[in-house]
Parts: sequence; C-alpha cells; structure tokens
Amino acid sequence: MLEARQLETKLASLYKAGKIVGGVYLGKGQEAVSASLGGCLEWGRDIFAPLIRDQGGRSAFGEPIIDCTRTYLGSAEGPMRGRDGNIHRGRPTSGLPAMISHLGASVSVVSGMLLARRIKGELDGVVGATSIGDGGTSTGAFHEGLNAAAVEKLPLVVAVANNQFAYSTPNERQFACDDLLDRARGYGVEGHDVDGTDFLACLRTMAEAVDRARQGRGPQMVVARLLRLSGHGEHDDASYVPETVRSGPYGRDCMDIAAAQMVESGYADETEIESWREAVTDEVQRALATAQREPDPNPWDERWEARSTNLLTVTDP
Amino acid sequence: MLEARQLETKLASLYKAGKIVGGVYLGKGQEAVSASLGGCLEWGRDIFAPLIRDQGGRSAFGEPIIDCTRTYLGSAEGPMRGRDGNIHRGRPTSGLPAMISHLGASVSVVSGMLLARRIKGELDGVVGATSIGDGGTSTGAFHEGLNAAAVEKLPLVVAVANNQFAYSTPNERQFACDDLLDRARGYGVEGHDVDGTDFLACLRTMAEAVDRARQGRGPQMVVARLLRLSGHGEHDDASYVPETVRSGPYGRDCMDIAAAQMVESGYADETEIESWREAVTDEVQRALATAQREPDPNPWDERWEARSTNLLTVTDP
Amino acid sequence: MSVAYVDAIREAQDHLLREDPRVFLYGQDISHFGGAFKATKGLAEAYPGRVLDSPISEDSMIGMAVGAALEGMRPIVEMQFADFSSIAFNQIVNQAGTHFYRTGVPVPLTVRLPSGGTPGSGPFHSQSMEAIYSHYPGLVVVTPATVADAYHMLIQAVSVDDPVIYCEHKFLYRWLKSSGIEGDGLPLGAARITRPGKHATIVTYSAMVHEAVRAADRMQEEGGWEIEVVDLRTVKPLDMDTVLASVARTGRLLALGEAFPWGGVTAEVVSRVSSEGFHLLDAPPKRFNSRDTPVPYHPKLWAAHRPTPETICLAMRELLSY
Amino acid sequence: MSVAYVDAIREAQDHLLREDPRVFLYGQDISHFGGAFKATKGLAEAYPGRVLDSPISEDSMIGMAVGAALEGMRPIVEMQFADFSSIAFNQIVNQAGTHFYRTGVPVPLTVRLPSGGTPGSGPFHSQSMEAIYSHYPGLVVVTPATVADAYHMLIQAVSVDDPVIYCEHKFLYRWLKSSGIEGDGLPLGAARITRPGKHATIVTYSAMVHEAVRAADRMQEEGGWEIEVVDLRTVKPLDMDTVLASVARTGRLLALGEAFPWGGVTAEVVSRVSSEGFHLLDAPPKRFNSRDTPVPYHPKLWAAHRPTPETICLAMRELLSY
Ligand SMILES: Cc1ncc(C[n+]2csc(CCOP(=O)(O)OP(=O)(O)O)c2C)c(N)n1
Ligand SMILES: Cc1ncc(C[n+]2csc(CCOP(=O)(O)OP(=O)(O)O)c2C)c(N)n1
Ligand SMILES: [Mg+2]
Ligand SMILES: [Mg+2]
Repeated sequence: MLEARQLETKLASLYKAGKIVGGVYLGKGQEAVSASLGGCLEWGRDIFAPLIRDQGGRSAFGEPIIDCTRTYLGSAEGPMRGRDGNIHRGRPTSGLPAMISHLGASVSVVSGMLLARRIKGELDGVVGATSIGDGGTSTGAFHEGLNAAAVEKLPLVVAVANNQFAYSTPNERQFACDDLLDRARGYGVEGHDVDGTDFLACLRTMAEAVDRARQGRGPQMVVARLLRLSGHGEHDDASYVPETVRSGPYGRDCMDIAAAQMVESGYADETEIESWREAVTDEVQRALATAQREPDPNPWDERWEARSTNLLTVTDP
Repeated sequence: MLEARQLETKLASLYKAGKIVGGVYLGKGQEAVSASLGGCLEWGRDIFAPLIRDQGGRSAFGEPIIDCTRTYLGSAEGPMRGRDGNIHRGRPTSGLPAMISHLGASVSVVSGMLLARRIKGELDGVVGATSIGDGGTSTGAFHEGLNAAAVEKLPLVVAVANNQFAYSTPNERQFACDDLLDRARGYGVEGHDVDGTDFLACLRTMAEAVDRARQGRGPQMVVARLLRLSGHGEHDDASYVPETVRSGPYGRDCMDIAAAQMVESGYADETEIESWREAVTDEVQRALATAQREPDPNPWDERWEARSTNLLTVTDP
Repeated sequence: MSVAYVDAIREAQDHLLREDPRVFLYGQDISHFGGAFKATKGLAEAYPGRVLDSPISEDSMIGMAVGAALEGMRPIVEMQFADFSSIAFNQIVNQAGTHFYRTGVPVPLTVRLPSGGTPGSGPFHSQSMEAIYSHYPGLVVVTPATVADAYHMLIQAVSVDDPVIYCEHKFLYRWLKSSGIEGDGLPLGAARITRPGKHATIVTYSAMVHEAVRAADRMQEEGGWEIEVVDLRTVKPLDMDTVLASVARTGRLLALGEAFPWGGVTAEVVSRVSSEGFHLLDAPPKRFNSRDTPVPYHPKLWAAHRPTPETICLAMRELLSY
Repeated sequence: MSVAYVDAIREAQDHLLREDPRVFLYGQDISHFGGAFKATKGLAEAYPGRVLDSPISEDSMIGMAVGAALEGMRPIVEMQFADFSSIAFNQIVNQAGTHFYRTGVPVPLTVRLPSGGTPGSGPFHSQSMEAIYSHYPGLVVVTPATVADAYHMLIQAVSVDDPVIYCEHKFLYRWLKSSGIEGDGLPLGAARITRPGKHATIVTYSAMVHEAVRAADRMQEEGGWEIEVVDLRTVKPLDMDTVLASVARTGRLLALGEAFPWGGVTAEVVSRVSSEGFHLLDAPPKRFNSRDTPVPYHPKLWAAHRPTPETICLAMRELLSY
C-alpha cells in the first residue's frame, strides 16, 4: 500500500518529466481497497486479475515491484518486454493474468482459471479475485462473466471500486440503481458494502468475502465507496470532480486513515510507519534505477510472431 | 392470441409438410404474456420489438397477419421480400423493428427509438416494449441495453418470458439468482412478477407496467413464469423438459385458461369463443392462401445492394 | 460404415476427451442435448463434468476458455452458430489473439464455428467469418472440407498451443459422407491438391471445394479442360508454397470463396499470388465470392448469392479464354 | 488561423448540430468533458440535450444509434478508441449493416473510430479496424487523411442514408494542421491524387498518405523518381477508376496500409488491380502493411511495426528495380 503510493508518485513525476510514454494510471485513494484484497490472497495458490487502479493489490499479492517499473519504462527485461506497457502486465502462469484494456473482460478469464482448477481437482481452498470500476459494471463482459461464474458457483471475488466517476462520467450517467450492491442479488451472489477510505473496514470486508468464497459459498461482490484522488491518468486533472465531492467523506485519503488506524490500534507507531516509508522509498528507487539501466527492446532482434507454433510441423499427436 | 395459436399451428403443419424452409418458431403457451403486452400498446404511437415467441404480441399490436405468412413462405411481396424469413420481420418505420437473431440486441434498439422521440419532443405518452427469454438475459446486450435505458429513464417495458429453458438449457445452468425479478432493482427499474399461464393476470400486469412507463416512471421489467408448450423450433421435440415440469403448474395451456376466464367473467360465452375461432381460422387460411399464390423472389431481378446510396454523388449538402 | 462430416467432429471430440485429460467442452446446449447439430451427442454422459452447458454469453464463453487455457487446459468452445461469435469478437481477437505476443504465454484453445450457408438459414445463421479472425494477429484459422480433415484437423487444432478458429461448414454436416476418417497425414498448415489439373487452378476451401470439383468435372466433360483444385485447409497461415506451385503449373488462377467479397481469403490469395508469383500468371487472376449483401433467406436468392458450379464454370471459361 | 485535424472534426460536428436538428452525439465522456480527445469540446453547452454521455456499453451505444436512426435521427457515436468498437461489432455489422438489405429501410448513423497507432499506445489503443467493417456488407467505411477531408467527409458521412464508419487517425489529431478547412469538392466515394507522378503509384489512406508522400519526396531527391500517391479516402467502396487510371499511367503499384497484413485494404486493392488491370502492370504489384502482431507499446518497437518513410522507400526501390 505504502509501496504502491510511493511507486505511483514516482511514476507520476517520471511521466511529467517525459520519461514515460503512453500514460500513467494511478490508484491514488484506492490503495486501501486494492491492497486489502491483494493481501487476502496467497501468491502461488490464489488468482488475482488486477485492473487499472490496483498497484496496491499487486504489491500486496506479491507482484515484484520491478515488474511495474520495467513495464512502465519499457525495459526489454520486463515481463512484457516492451510489447505492452504500464498496467497491462502480469505473470499469467503464476495466477496474475495480464489485463487487456477492454473493461470487464477479466471477470470471465479468472472464472475460466477457477473452472480449470475445478476440472483438474485443484480448486480446494483456492480463490480468484478481480477488480472493476463503477463504469466497468456497465459492460456486457462484466455481466456475462459474473453470471457465468455464479452459475458455476466459482470462488470468485469481484471488487467494485465505486469511485463515483468513470473517467469524467458521474454515476448518475452510468447506472440508475440506488447502490451497485443491489446487483449482487440479481446474480445470486453475496454482496458486501464497505467504505473504501477506511483501511480497517476494507481489511475486514475483503477478508470476509475471500473467506466466504474459499468456503465454497460462490462468487462474492464487494462494493467499495470512495473517490480516486487523481485523474483517470496523469494527463487528466479530474476537474470534473466537484469541490463538494472532493471535500466530502469520499475525498479522505485512505493512506492517512490507515496510518492513524495503525497508530490507534497500537499496531505500529509513527516512527515505525516513517521507517517503512523510507524502506519503501528505497526499494522503489532501486527498482526504478534498475529498470532505467536496462536496455530498450531491440526492434532488429524482435521476433514478430504472434503465434508460438509452426503449423507445418503439426500432425496427429 | 387466438389468431397466433391458429396461425402457428398452421405454420407447424406446413413446416412438417416441407412447405417452409429454415424453421418455424412457435410461441405456444406464451400467447397470454405476449398478446397482453402487444394489446397494451397502440399501433402508430407505441413501439414493439418482438422476439422469437411473439406472434401473440404481433397480432395484438396490429401487425397484419399477411406479413407473417408472406415472410414464412418467402413471398416477394412480403415486408422482407424473401431476404429474411420467419420471425425476422418487421415494419421498422411503423414502430415494429425487425429483429436480428442475436438475443438481447433489441433492447438498445427500442431504447434508441425512444431516445429519438425524446430529442424530437415526441415522447409524450409513448411506450416502447420488447421481449426476451430467460436465456436472453445472460447476454451482454440485454445488460447494456437495459442499463442504458434506465440511465435515460426511458419508457421501456421489457417482458421476460421465463419459460424455464433456453433451448435445452434449464434455468439452473443459465443463472443463479432465485428469481430473475431480483435483477430489476440492480438496474434501478421497477419489477413485476406474473404467472404467465394466467391470461387475466397477464393483462393486469402488463397494463400496469405499460401504464407506469407511460407515466414517466422509467423502464419496467415484467417477469412471467411459464413454459413453452412446443420445441424451440418445430425441429425440436423438447424431450429435455421433464414430465414433472410439463405436468406442473407451468404446463397449463394459457389458451384454455383464457377461454375459461372469459366465460367465467361473463366477457364471452363458449359459442362466441367458438365463432372467434372460426373467424380466425378463416383469416389465417386466407392469409396463407394469398401468400402461397404470390411469386417467389426472382434472383435475376434482385438488387444485390446492401447500401442505399451511390457514394459518388455525395457532396457537401 | 459411413461417416458424416458432423460425426467426424463428434468422433474427434470423443477421441480428444478420451486421450487428453486437459480437454473439456463448453458451449450452449452441448451437454445432454448434444448441441444444436448433435456434434457432442453422448459426450456429456461419457465424460461427466467435462462437457458443460454455458449460459447464452459468447463473450464470457471465450474469456472462460482463455482462463482455462492459462491453467493448462485445452478447452473446445462450441458457438451455436459462427454468426454468434460476433459477440465474442473482442475476447477472441483481443484476449486470445494477443496473449502470446504480449506475454510469451500461449493460450491453447479451439473455437468451433458452425459456418456457412444452407437454404433458408438467412442473414444470421449463414455467415463465414474466417476473414475476420484471420485479419487479426495471433490466431490460426482452419476450414476443413472433407470428413477426414474434419476429424484430423480438429485433433491437430487442439494439439496446437495457439488459439485455433475451427470453421466447420454446416452444409457439409450431414450431406458429406465418407467411408471412414482415414487421413493422408497432411500437417495442419498444409494445403492439398484435391484434384490435379494443368489448365487452371482453383484455390478454395471449405464447402466450396466441392463446388469447385463439380465445376472442374463439368469443364472436363465440356471441353477437356483439366482444372486443378487446391483446398487451402488452413486459411491463416496460408500455404503459399502449394498455391504458387500449382499456379506455376497452370498459369491461371481463380480464387473462390463463399464469404463476402470485400477482402477476405480470396483477396489475400490473389494479392499474394500476384505479388509473389506475378511471372507465373498467363492471365489476370480472378476472384469469385458470394455477393456483397447479407446472406438471403429464400433458397432461390441464396443459390444466386453464392458461387455454384454453373457460375464457377462461367468464371472459368472467362479465365481460360484470356 | 491554423486548424488541426481534430479541430476539424469538432467543427464539423458543430456545423452538423447547428444545421441539422436530426443530429445528436452519443459516446463516453463526450458531453461536458468534451471527449477523450476533445473532439466534442463545448458542444454539450452549445446544444443542450443533444450531446449525451453514454455508459461504458459499446454494444448498446450502437443499438441506440440504430433505433434513433429508424426514427429519423442522424446519430454520431464516438467510440473512445476504435479498439473498443470490438464490443459493438455485432450491432455494427449485424444490426446496422444488414438493415437496409433486409427491410429496405436505411439506418443513417455515423460511428467515429479514433484509429491507428501513436507511440506508447500499445495493443489496445492503436488498432485500425477498417478491414473488419469493410468485409461485411452494408457499411460505408471512410478514412480521411487531411484536415479538410476530416471536416467535409464527416459532414458528407452524416448526409448519407447508410451507416458510415468514420475512421479518424489519432496520430493526425494535433500533428496535422492546415490553414483552413476549405475542401476540393470531391464526393465521398472518390479517391484523390495527392501527389502526381509517373514511375510508380502508391495507393494508401489515412495517416499513411503522409508517410507515402514523405517517401515519394525522398525518392524524388534520391533518384528523380516521380511517385504518384493516391489517397483512397473511402475504403469501402473503393474508387477503382482512380486507382486503375493511376496504375495505367505508372505501370507499378504499391498498396500501403497501417493495418494488420492478412487481408484488408491492401489485399483488396492489389487483388482488384491484378484482376481488373493486369495488363496495366509492368511489375508485380507490391503490398506493405504493419506486421502480423499486436501493435507494440514501446516506441522503438512501434516504429518498426508500421511502415515508415525509410521502409516504404525500400519497398519502392524493389518495385522500381523490377
Ligand atoms: C470496453 C471499454 N470501453 C471504454 C474504455 C475506455 N476507458 C478506460 S478507463 C474508462 C473509465 C473507467 O471507469 P471505471 O470503470 O469507473 O474505473 P475508474 O477509472 O473510475 O477506476 C474508460 C471509459 C475501456 N477501457 N473499455
Ligand atoms: C447471442 C445469441 N447466442 C445464441 C443464440 C442461439 N439461440 C437462439 S434461441 C436460443 C435459446 C433462447 O432461450 P431463451 O432466451 O430462454 O428464449 P426461449 O427460446 O426459451 O423463448 C439460443 C441459444 C442466439 N440467438 N443469440
Ligand atoms: Mg470509476
Ligand atoms: Mg427460455
């Protein structure tokens, strides 16, 4: 969570300095939701398909930070080798699929991974999770994916980060229900509501949802109410978010709340948190430095092949 | 409704006699739902986008019966001139769009028609309606269309004929919610439940839903519980429907119930109903005879043009 | 014993389910009902838990298959009709098609598309979508025209690590029969000389192979013309070696297809032969496709919409008279 | 005054909204935000109730437009990126594309597709989808390459009774500027000779017109070669008269495009020229496209993925040396 915020702050300044092309997409203000989901999942066992604002969840799940810096900087050594960028990265054979841009499309992919585990007899105790925004719930892919997962009663957790806007579009132009949580029942899945700025509440709710999925109660839908504290991408100043909303309860920074909650609960004190911050700053600095030193992809060496197979060698097995 | 049943019975025997190619799709058992919806709408003012099992609704709305026979028999004089067949017909400039096969796709088309009326200032008192099956609710198109209509608060009525099966697929492989009605709230639309075999109940419920839409209360979703009393098409014997379901409450024939209800309420007596039956049989017979006498489309005269415009004549207006 | 084309597809899936625990089937009405065309009949009973009915959700059907492939499975997805794969277009081209290039991890899945026209099927149950999927990178697109190919190419398709779009022709389902499924051992990406000849080459695929052979037979009877028919079998990638070798022998090319005329397989074939084998051509290469309208419902319009032996012969006569 | 390509698109929509009460705009973030590329900036304020934000629902966006067109409106739908129109593929080709043929009632709607590659945009914000929509019957597909065309062709597109896919190139949005939007009066379906020449013809469209002109300029400097550049402007239908007349003058053809290489515009152009103008060709016709992989993210890979003036010159030298 701290890592995510530090990392993304750095990426934002690199973008502004012209060192990153194509865009930088931040999860500022959404770290609590994302990290608490990622933190409830176990690398090597569970599945997590992050979306745009999930640096928090990626880090908490166990994605090496270097994957992020390498992908943003287009390093040839990164998991995407410069072929794809920024948030479109993953380790698909380690339970971390690489998202495509089309919103909603990951819901069915995670479901298919879970279905495969079931057929292989390896589903026991496994959970698959993915994120979506308020806007993403309007896609047919979200609907088809969640419905199909519910039919198969898969251990899927869908975290809806309702940050009130989809790019510039406010909720009242996106859906007409009182609360996105009302959708859960229509899919026959369990629904959970949480204040996305409240770190402890997020932890509790995500743990509950992930647990229930693990216990075989079928898909879980968590709706977190919050605000993104940045633009859609770093090119966007989010001036469409009214001042009243910014200064309202959703405008609170979950990082501040989390720090206060830790101190209050005696989990950590100010100095500890400060030392974490420093450690993380260091780690981020190192990951960036490493990626920056690495070579760009070399177009002359590039294998321009979108398929892995030479078909003329394929005969009956 | 009577007309629909008679007509479709005739079409089924023509199909079996090899006189109709491509398939015949019946609404047997669904006439009450469909006709009561169509009957609440006014030709020339309202909009009705029928789906597969809507002969009842088409007739009640005012589609001339000859459109049906001509289209099934491929007459060159029909509204589709042999270019499209069976249920894929319409009079799109008279509020009766011609469906494509892809389920769910009509929801947004009707919404667009209503939106256009609003922009033109001609929406007052207008309702647009369309049908869908239990299976069709799983499509992304249904979801996107209904959600968008709800956002625009359009006077749309979506009648879901939950006939327990989508082709052979039973509801438990199609969705996991207890009742499709539970979806209404998730879209922020009003929901209505009705026993689709009960003609009077259908009339009341459809009238209520259409009225509410007309009054500006936004989209209405009616879920009718029933069974189709035929195969998906006449090539299908529906042997996947268990005997227990057939002999259960959904297996009742809405036509018998409607007749009994009319007699009971004193609206008509047996002889009157019998005379309607005869009149309708006559009318169906005539429409079939006319269409059968008409020429097939002539491939030599056919204009193989999918566009209406010669582009080389298009300059700035 | 006589095996129909659709039976070969069923047998191949039976074989795959039996031999390979990674294989499972997913699609609408494919379990106990056996599928709209009975291509999976009896398989749900024989392989419990591995033949699954899906909701009417083509987008999620392919998303599920991609996910399952990532986990080491070999899903086969049946679209009820090729035409409905338009709903899955995004997942096919953007999720499945891009995956190997982006991540280095291939997604082995097979999508069965019941394709092509039959009388009375109309605009939405008749489409041939091979051009759409071939245009996008990352997919293999196959179009078997024979009973044996229907069988062997499906087995080979599932063995490939990449996503394969398997276009099976509905017209051939029951009409095309063979005494068995014995194949000739051709690998997946190879074209076949179906009928040798020397005066002209027809390059085609899927059901049109049979129309081309009929036309070639007529041309033989009519004027002793010996027309070579090349069955592409795989339309992406194209076996240009076989195509160019044939054109080198005959000097004349007709590219024939049932799909819509703008772009597509015939454009790709003619343009590649013109570029790569210009000097081999003794006459302008010809193309012949269906018409540029939706596929009409009425059997008389349908028959005039697509190439037939009669109209193929017309095109051949023009080609030979140059 | 200098007008950028994207401003011309905005101006055209302003003009259309002002002059024609049937026109309205529908798309994601297009109202007060003015659209992801600001192509609708200020229009929501100027035309209240006629510039509507849609949910993230590409399928229903097109369904809505078809419905509105049936009721006599002239909707313009903005896709946020062409790539996302994959979700609307079914409604575009099967609902809009088939409507006139099936019913005799045309559906006048315009879909704006922000298309093509820019550095760093990657596989899902860079696609050129004109081939996909051209393959299906019933659609007009246009690809303006100049500021004036961006303006006039959008106005003409909206005046057409048929569905028009308007592919606007994102690379040109701000990079391409002109002193005004004055056009040359060409009708919608006509190609333009952008640069006259006599030694070879490059047939291309959209942003590649500018790369072709650059390559032609170099060839001129380098060896005095006079290369003719034909801008197709409309890719469906194709203005073959202009193309064939040019090839008749030069005897040599390079078909150039930014889209994926299998099928598509260049295949259609080469195959039609080969069929219809075989005797005009003095050398094998050539094709040049982007590579057969997803569009890569890294600017260095991206630059090697698509044709550039350097690589176009390589192709031209080969063509001229035959
Ligand atoms: C199918 C699809 N259409 C359009 C887009 C373009 N797009 C990217 S992000 C975005 C807004 C997403 O809003 P939301 O889902 O609420 O997530 P948030 O950005 O608020 O986290 C849009 C429209 C897309 N990625 N996918
Ligand atoms: C998008 C799409 N996928 C598949 C089909 C093929 N299909 C036609 S009818 C049908 C079953 C429909 O079931 P339901 O919606 O419950 O309607 P019912 O037939 O029961 O009236 C299917 C799968 C289709 N028409 N559209
Ligand atoms: Mg949002
Ligand atoms: Mg049903």
